[in-house]
Amino acid sequence: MRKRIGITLAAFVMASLTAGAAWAAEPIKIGAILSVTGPASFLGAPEAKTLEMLAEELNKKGGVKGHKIELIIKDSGASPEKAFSFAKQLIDENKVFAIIGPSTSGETMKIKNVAEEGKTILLSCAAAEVIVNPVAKYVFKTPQKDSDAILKIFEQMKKMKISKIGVVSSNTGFGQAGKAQIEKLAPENGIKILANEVYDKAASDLTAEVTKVKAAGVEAILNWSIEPAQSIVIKNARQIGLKVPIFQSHGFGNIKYVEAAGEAAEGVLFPAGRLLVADVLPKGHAQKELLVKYKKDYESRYKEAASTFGGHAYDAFLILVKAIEKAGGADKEAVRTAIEQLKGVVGTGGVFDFSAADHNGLNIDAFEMLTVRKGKFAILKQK
Amino acid sequence: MAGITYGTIYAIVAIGFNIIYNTTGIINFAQGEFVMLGGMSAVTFHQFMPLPLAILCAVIVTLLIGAIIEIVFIRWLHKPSVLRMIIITIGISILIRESALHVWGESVRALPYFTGTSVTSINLGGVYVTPQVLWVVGVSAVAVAVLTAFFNYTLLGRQMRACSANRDAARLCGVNAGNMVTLSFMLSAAIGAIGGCVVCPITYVQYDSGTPLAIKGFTVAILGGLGNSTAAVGAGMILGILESFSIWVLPTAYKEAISISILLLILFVRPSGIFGSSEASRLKEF
Amino acid sequence: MRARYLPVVAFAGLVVAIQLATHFTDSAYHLTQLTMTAYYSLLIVGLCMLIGYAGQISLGHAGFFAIGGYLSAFLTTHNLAPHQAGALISLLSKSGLLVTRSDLYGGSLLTVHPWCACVAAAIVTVAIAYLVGGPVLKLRGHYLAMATLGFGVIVYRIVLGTEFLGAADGISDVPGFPLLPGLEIAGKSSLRVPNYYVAWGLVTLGMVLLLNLIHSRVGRALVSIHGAEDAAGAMGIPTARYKLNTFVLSAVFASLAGVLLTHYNGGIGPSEASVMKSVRYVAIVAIGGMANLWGALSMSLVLNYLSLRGYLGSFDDAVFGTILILIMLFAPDGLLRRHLFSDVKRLVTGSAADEEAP
Amino acid sequence: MTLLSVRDVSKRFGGLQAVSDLSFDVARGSIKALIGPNGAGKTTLFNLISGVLEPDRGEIVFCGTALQALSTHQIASRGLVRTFQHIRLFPKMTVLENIMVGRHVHSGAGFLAGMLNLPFTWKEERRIREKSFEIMELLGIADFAGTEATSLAYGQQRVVEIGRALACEPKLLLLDEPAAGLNMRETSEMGGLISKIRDMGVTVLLVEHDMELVMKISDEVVVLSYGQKIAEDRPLSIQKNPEVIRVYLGDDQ
Repeated sequence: MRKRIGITLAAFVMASLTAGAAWAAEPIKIGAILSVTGPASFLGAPEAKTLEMLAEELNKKGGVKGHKIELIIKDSGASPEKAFSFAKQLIDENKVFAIIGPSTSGETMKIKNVAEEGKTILLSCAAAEVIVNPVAKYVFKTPQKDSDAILKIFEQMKKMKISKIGVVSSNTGFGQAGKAQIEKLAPENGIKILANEVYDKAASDLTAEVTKVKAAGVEAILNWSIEPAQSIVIKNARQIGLKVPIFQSHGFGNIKYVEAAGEAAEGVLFPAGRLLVADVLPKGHAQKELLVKYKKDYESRYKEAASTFGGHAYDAFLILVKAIEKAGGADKEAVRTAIEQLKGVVGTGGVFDFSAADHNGLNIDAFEMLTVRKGKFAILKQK
Repeated sequence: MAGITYGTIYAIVAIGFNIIYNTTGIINFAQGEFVMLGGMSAVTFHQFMPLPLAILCAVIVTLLIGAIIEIVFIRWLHKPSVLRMIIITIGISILIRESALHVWGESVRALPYFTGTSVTSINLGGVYVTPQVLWVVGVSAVAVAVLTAFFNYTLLGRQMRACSANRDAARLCGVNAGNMVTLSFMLSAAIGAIGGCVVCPITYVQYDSGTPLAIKGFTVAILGGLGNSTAAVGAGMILGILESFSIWVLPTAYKEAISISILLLILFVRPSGIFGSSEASRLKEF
Repeated sequence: MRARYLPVVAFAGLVVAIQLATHFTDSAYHLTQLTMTAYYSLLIVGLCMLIGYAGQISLGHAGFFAIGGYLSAFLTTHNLAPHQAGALISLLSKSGLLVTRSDLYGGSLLTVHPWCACVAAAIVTVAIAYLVGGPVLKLRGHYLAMATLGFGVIVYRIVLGTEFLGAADGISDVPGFPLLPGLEIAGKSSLRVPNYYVAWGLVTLGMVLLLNLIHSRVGRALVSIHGAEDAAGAMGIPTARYKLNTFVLSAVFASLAGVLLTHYNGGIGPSEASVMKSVRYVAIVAIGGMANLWGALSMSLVLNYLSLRGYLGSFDDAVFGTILILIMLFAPDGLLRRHLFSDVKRLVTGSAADEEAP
Repeated sequence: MTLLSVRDVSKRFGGLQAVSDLSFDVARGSIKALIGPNGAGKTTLFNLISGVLEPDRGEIVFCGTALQALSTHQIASRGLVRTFQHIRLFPKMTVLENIMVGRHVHSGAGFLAGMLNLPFTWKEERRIREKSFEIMELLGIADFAGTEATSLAYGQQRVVEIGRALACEPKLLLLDEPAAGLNMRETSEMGGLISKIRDMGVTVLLVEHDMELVMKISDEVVVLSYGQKIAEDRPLSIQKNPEVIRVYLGDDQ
C-alpha cells in the first residue's frame, strides 16, 4: 500500500519535472481513477497493482512507439464526487491521454460526460452495460457483458433441465443490473423465477434470505453479486440444508470468495473469463499464454492471487497500447478510432472485437462455465 | 439463529461500552474497533500458531491497545467536556480503522470454524445451526459470567465499582482511580476482542467492520439502559432477533436503518432504556 | 457596526485574487476543486452555526446534504414522459414546472425544472429537520451525538438501499442548474470561471447572512443558550425553539449545498451520505475553532481542497482522524480560536488554564 | 393590589416534602422577603414560581394568569424575571452583551430578519443598545461595558445579573440571595439598589439570609420552615414573633 502511494507521488514529481523538459519522445500520460480504498477496494486494489506492473514492464521494454508510459493513479475510495474531481484534474491539468477506470459503475456513469466533453478516452473497468449502451464516443469498457454471462448460465441450466430458480442479488449496481437482465432474459429462455431476493452488499448473514428461497421450492439458486457477501449466500444455503445447484455471476471470480465460503463452495457453477483456470486451459488455447504470464507475474510480484478484476485493468492497458501502436502515435482521435477498429485482441477477459457500435468487444464466448473443485476453480466438464 | 449470533455480539459491544462508561462517564465510540482488532489479529496470529493460542495472543494485543489508548489519549485530560470526548473517541476509531486498512489491506478475512466446517450443522429441534453459533453464545456467556464474578467477588473489581460510584471517595480510600480507568479500557478491549474472535468465522472481519458494530452496540446499551450490562444481554438478543425478522417485511438493505430507528425511538421515548426505570438507571452495575 | 463586513470584503478580494492568480499562471484547472470546496464550505459554515453558536453537535449533516442532493438529482433526471397522460403531470407541465430536455444520447426527457426541484428539496429538508430536530435536540451529550449519527446512518442506508435512487451507484446525468440565461451551475469546462464565482459568491452571501445573524438579537440569544441555558430561559428566550431553528437553518444550508454540488458534479452517490463525511464536517468545524465562522471557512477551504485534489491519497480519512484527535487533545478551542492572542500571552506568562465548557 | 398569588402550592421530591400547602400574596410595588433556615424550601419555591419546576398541587397566579402550565421563557416574557443564587452570567459575552440579552423579550427580530439585517432590525438593535447603556448607567457599571462579564469581581457580577434582569423590564423581580458573597459595604449598596428598583415601580420578591438587609428594606416578610409558612408579617413584628425566634434560635443559629 505504502509503495503504491510512493509511486503515485513519484508520478506527480515526474509530471512536474517533465513539464518543462524537452525529451526526445514525450511520455504518454495515462490517468487511472480506481477505488484503491473504500467499499470497492476489492476491485480497485488489484487493478491499481496490475497497472503499475504493466507500466513498469512496458517502460523497461522502451515503451510504446518510443513513448514511455507515465501512470497517474488516483484513489477515489469509490466516491463519485472524488471520481469527478479527479477526472477533471486528469483531463484539464495533467492533460492525460486516456483514463483507465473507474472501478465501479456508479463512478463511471458520473464521469462519462466529463470524458466526452474533454475528448479523452475512458476505458472503464466497471461491468454495468449502461456504460457502453448506448454508445458514447470516447467511453469503452473491458469487463464482459452481464447479459452474455446470464445467457451462458441459462444455457447450462437448460442442459441440466432446470427451469425453476431463485434469484438472489446484492443491492449494488452490479447486482441490480444483473437482476434486471435476469428478469428480462428468463422468460425468453423458459426459466421461471420463483423467489427474488435482494441483500445488502455489506451483509454478513443471509440465512433468512436463503430460507425464503428454499421455501419457494426452487431447482437452483442464481446468486448475482460482485461483493464478498456472495459467499455468505452459498454458506448459509448449505447450512440450512438447501442442496440445489448454486449458480454465481462472473463476479465470483476471486479465489478469496471460494476460501470465504469454504467447503460450501464445492460444486458452485459460474461463468467467467479464463484467467481463473489459466493453468488448466488446453494447450494452444488463444488466451493460454497471456493468462499464464499475467498470473505468474502478478502473483510473484504481489504475493497474492490474481483476480479477474485486475484482469479488467490489464485489458484496458493492453487495448490502449495496441491502439496506440495501430494508430502509429499518441494522437487521441486516431487512437480512439483505432480502438473501434481493433479485432481479435487477446486479453484476459476474452478476445476483443471492437466496432463503432460495440465499445466492449466481447461476446458470449468470452465466458467459460467454471466450477469449484477441491477449493480451486476448474473448467466444468460437459457430460 | 442469525439473530442470536448477532444479538450476542451486539451485547458484547454494549458491555464494552458499559464498562468504560461506568468508570469514566465516557462513551467510547472506538468500541467496535476492538472487535475488529480482535478478529483481525487472531487471523494473523493463526498463520503462525494453533487457534487457541492465536486467540489468546489476539486478546492480549487488543487489551494492550486498549491500555495504550487510555494512557495516550484519555488519562491526562482534566475533566474533559462530553463533546471533546466524543470527538476524540471518534478520531481514535477512524485512526484504528485506517491503520488496519494499511496494515492488513482491504481483504476480508475469517478464522476457520472452531469445530467442523462451514457446512457442518447441528439439528436443534428442527432448526439447523452451525456449531459456531454455540461457540459464540457459550464463550460470551462465560465472558459475562467471569466479568460479573470479577466485579462482585474480587478486590480489584470492587475497587472499580467503587470508582464508578464515586470517584473522589474511592480516591480518598486509596484507590488509584487513574489505573482503574486504564483497567476498564483493557477489560472492554479484551471482551471486544474475544467477541471478535468467536464471531469472525461466521461474519468475517474486514478493516471497516468495527464502526457499524459500535452503532449497534450503542443501540443495545441504550436499549438496556446505559451502564446496565445484564440488561444489555437481553437487549442484544431483542435487537438481533428483530433485525433478522425485519427482512421478512422490508428489504434487507434497510435492516440497519431499522435498528437505528429503534435507537432513535428509544432515545426519544425512554432514554433510560426499556429495562431501566429512570431512577434505576442511576444505579450502576459493572 | 460595519466592522463585521471588513473580513467579508477581504475574503471577496481573496476569492478574486485566487481566480486571477490561476488565470495568469495558466492553472485555471484548480478552480474545479475550489468550486466543489465552496459548496462543502456552505454546509460547514451552517454546521458551525449549529455546533459553535447553538452548542448542539450534529453527526448527521451529511444526511441533509444527501437529502438535498438526491431529491434534486432524482427530480431532474426522472423521466415523466410515460406518465404525461396523467392529470397531475399534465397540470404541472402546463404550469411550467416541468422542462423537456434531451439526454446525452439524443432521447427526450420530461423532468421537473431544476428550480422547482431545488425549492422542493429545501421544503422537504425543512420538514425533515423539524421532525427530526424536535425530539433529537431534547437530548444532550452522548445521546445527542448518537441520535444525530443515527439519523445520518438511516439516510445513508436508505439511499444505498433504494432502487430508484440508484442504490450503490447513485444518480448520474444530472443536468446543470440554470441560474440565469447563459449561466448554469454545471461542471462544463467552458463555465469554469463563472461557476467558481457563483459558488464562492454564494458562500460569501451565506457568510454575510450568518454574520448578521450572529450579531443580531438571535445570535446573542444563541450564545447565551450555549453559555447558560437556564439563565437564557429565565431571560425569556425560548431555548428549545431557538436550538431547533438553528438546526433547521444549518440543515437548509447543507441541503442547498447538496443540491448545487450535485448539479455541478452531474450526479451524486451514497458516499455523500456516509457517516465519515459527517464526521469530517464536524472535524473541520472543530479545527476552525467551533464558534468561529471564519475559522471554519478557512479550514474548510484548505482541507476540502487538499482532499478533493487527492493529495492525501489513501490516507484521506486517516488524516482527518489524526487532525481531529490532535486538535481535541491539544487545542480544543480549535487552531484559529477567537482569543488566540490572549492565549499566547497567557502561555508566555505561564498561567496554565484548563477551562472547559460544561 | 395583588401581583403574585401563591395558593396551596405543594412539591414533593421522592420522600421529601419540599413545599407543602403554601400560600401568600405579593402586593404590587412592594418588597417581599422569604426567609427561613437552610432547607426550608425557599429555592424550591423560587423554582416553582419561575417555572423551572412544576408544583404537584396548587396554583401560582401572576397578573391574573396561572403560571404552572407555562415554561420558563413564557413566564419571563410575562414580566416575571429571576436571578440565581449562584450567579449565572453568560460566559464569553461582555457586560453590554449580557444586558442586551435581557432586552430579548422587548424586541422581535427573528432568524430571517436577523440574517437579512433589515433596516428595522438594526434600528431595533440600536434601541436595545441605548436602553442597555441606560441601565448600565443607572447601576453604575457602564465603565465595564466591553469587559467579559465573568471576569468581573463577584459583587459587580451580582449587579450585572440584576441589570440583565432589569433589562427585561419586569413587573416582578425574583432575587435569589442577592447579598450572598458580598461584603458589608456591598451588601448595604445592594440594599439601596433594591429599594431603588422598587421605587422604579418594580415589585421585588427576594430570598435572603442577611437579616439586617431583609429587615431594612422589606415591606413584608414570609418565614418558611420545612416547607411550611410559619409567619407572614411586617419586619418589626416578625422579629418579635416567638415561633420565628424558636425556629431560628432552635434550629439554625
